Amino acid sequence: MDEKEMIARRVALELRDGNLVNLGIGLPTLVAKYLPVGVQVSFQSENGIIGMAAAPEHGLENDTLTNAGGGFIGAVAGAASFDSCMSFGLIRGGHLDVTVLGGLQVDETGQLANWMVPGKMVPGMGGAMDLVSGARRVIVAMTHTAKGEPKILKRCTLPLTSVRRIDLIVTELAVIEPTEEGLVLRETAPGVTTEQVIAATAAELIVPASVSEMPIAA
Amino acid sequence: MDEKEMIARRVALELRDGNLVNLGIGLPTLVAKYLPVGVQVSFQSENGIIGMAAAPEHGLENDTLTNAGGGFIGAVAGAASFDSCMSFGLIRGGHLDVTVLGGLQVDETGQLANWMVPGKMVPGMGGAMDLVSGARRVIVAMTHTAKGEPKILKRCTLPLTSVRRIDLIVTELAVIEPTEEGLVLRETAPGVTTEQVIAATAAELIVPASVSEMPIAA
Amino acid sequence: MSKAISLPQAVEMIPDGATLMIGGFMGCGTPSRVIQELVRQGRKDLTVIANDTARPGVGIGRLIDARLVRRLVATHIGTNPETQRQMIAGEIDVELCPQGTFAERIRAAGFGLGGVLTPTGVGTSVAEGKRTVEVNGNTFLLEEPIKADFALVAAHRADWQGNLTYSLTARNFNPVIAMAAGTVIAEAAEIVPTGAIPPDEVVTPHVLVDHLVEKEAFNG
Amino acid sequence: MSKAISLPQAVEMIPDGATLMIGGFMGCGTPSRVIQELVRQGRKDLTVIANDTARPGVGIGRLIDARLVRRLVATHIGTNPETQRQMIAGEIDVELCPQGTFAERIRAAGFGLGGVLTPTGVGTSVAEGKRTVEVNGNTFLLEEPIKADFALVAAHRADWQGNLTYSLTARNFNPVIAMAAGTVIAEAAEIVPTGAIPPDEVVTPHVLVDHLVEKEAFNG
Repeated sequence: MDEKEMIARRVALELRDGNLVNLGIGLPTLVAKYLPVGVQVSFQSENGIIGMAAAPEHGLENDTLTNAGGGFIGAVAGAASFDSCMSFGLIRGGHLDVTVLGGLQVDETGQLANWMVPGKMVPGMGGAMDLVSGARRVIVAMTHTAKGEPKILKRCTLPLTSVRRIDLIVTELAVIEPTEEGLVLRETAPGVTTEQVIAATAAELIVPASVSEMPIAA
Repeated sequence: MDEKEMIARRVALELRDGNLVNLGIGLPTLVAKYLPVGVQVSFQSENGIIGMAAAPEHGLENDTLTNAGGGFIGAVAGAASFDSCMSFGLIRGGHLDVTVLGGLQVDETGQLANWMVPGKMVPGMGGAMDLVSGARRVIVAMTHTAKGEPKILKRCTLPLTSVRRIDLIVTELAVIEPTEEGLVLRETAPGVTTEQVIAATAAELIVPASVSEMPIAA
Repeated sequence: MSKAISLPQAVEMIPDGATLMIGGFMGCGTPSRVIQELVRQGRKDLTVIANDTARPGVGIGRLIDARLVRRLVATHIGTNPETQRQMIAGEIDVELCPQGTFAERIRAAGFGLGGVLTPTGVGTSVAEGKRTVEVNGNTFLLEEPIKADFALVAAHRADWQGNLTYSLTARNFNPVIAMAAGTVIAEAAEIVPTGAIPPDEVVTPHVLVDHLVEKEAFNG
Repeated sequence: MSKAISLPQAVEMIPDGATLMIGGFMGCGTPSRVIQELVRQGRKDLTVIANDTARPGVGIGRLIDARLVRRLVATHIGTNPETQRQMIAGEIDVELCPQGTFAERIRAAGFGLGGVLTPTGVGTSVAEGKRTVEVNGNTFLLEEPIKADFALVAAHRADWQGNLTYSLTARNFNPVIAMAAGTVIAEAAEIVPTGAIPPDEVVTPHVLVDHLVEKEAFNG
């Protein structure tokens, strides 16, 4: 199991039956594959659909049924399509239960930076700022470090996506919950010690008396 | 021809081919009957339809096809239905070409009062304030006086519907255009003199060198 | 995964004193079975947020007739003399709001916006006590969002999951109130299997609907 | 009363330097025939207001490839390296805007509202130079309306009069841009007789559409 799969399997356990969920492009998209049995969620794609499903087999794609990355998707029975104002009304208005996004940096206050690296990568924020500001629960799914450098920092150095405190960070090493008091280490991955997590993290971690082992969806 | 019919016939001449038109309940509704030949307009009902038509014969009414007064209506081929946000987006956003409304008072600045008489009649403004603020052209269709008292005044004494200057007043005596300079008498009804109009009006009227006779739709 | 519950169950969820948004325009598109059941169960001290109160005996007029409404936010009450009587007698508080502003205030709540900047009402009695904001030389009223505990929605078709469609002018305020309430209860003329409504025809996506009122059985 | 005109005629109405809103999301729901004709006619110095520029060779990416765009208001350009190259080289001005804010700013222009009060972007670089407004203890950014000279809309079905429907995720920004432009030009996959689209299925009412692009003839 590679790092990304492990992260996706852990995030999948955060989804609850009946949730409306938006998965970012890339790693977060993998989460859909590991939904626990008995948990039915609806996936929103912010370009205008609830009820997104995996792409159909080649030859059955529909030019007018795509995800936010422009890739072909399918739709479940009971899907609903709508325009961009409605799509972001659902997001901003608190109707989206969970968004899972990638991250470049998260800091001690739980603030996320994930949309630009000044002078280097200026892709635009797309829907990320609305998703982080509006979703009921924001889960950041990312590798713990990038090229050996910590991504969980005292203070983000990259431009923020939102000043809102995100709800959970899931990496291949740990599950960390940003709280009013700071970043609380909730779980460590199988075989990973608290010390290893602390060493890979540039922010202060609050380590409670009991830190569980990270469960992984089947 | 009674007063109301005459007013409606004159207002009908203000409508242009292709216009989107909203007619208020009461006198304004009559306008639809006198559209000149060759002029096709679309009627909006602010409760959510473009393409309103006369009510069907008894027994063919549809419970879900009504006007803003709750009465049954019909729909033309090519009608479109929508929710209240869209309906007022069309009105407020400048997409409605003409609204024809009744009036209680209009004053020298062209401001209209037509929604309440404090202590006496407090029905609520319904859509009137949005219609007067948002329509490209606001035509007030009303009798020139009420129980012998002028309705065109120096200053409205009743609460205003909007501070926007309305575009035209059509009564059974005259057609008056509110302008930056004041109320300009444009037309007098057949057999009515300028002096008669002035006598029935409590606001100052600007009387140009030529005042035409009011044309009346067939 | 059906959201259907019985009519009495649906209405039992609504406590005395609740704030209700109710769809409809002069009774057209008003959830009449839910209204009747509110009357039957005698739910009182309600705050009703709705375009109008129709007429005595019709639509929301029935709640007025039964004196269940304590406070009303509406755009027009001129068609219901009983509402006006109760207002003048001080039995009901009425807040009147321009219709386009009313729709946008509900939308602002449901869409997570801080308020509405509208030209409607500027300089009139509607503007009293409200802030104005200048944008590019024009003046707009700042109108605040309105939300509710419950939205009572009348739909044309529902699927078991709660996707809703509406018919003609019965659509009116129903889609927007379904965005702006803690709990959404929908009554539909017809309930069809999930998948029977094409995605492009769904106006209110199922995620917004908490409960569907079961149909009355006529056969089967 | 048909609004159909030929593709070249439709595009000839658009002058150099025009401000265009263009529907679509990564090319899905983008009016590709109109885009191609803009390239063929070599219309230049355009301001484009659109969610993205797709990829080189796709959708709005073709206008970028042909260097016809002088200014761009978008939410995301990360999928088009040529847009980024032109931006870094100073050949194109780019204003980036959060996607939900972008949709509401266009809507505000089309719906006659003074602006948008959104929580999105508060405290971030997006807020620089913008006013904030406090409502009930929460802070919102005041984002101004955006309008255009032309909206280029891609529809699924049109009737001769200009009523429009959309298909699935090709709907996206098309309905809202049709509200916010001086002239609306629509390209549809299919044009049907007036009356063939049920009123409840119409998403963009015909009064908003100025011109329909004639279909290419394959038979008949």
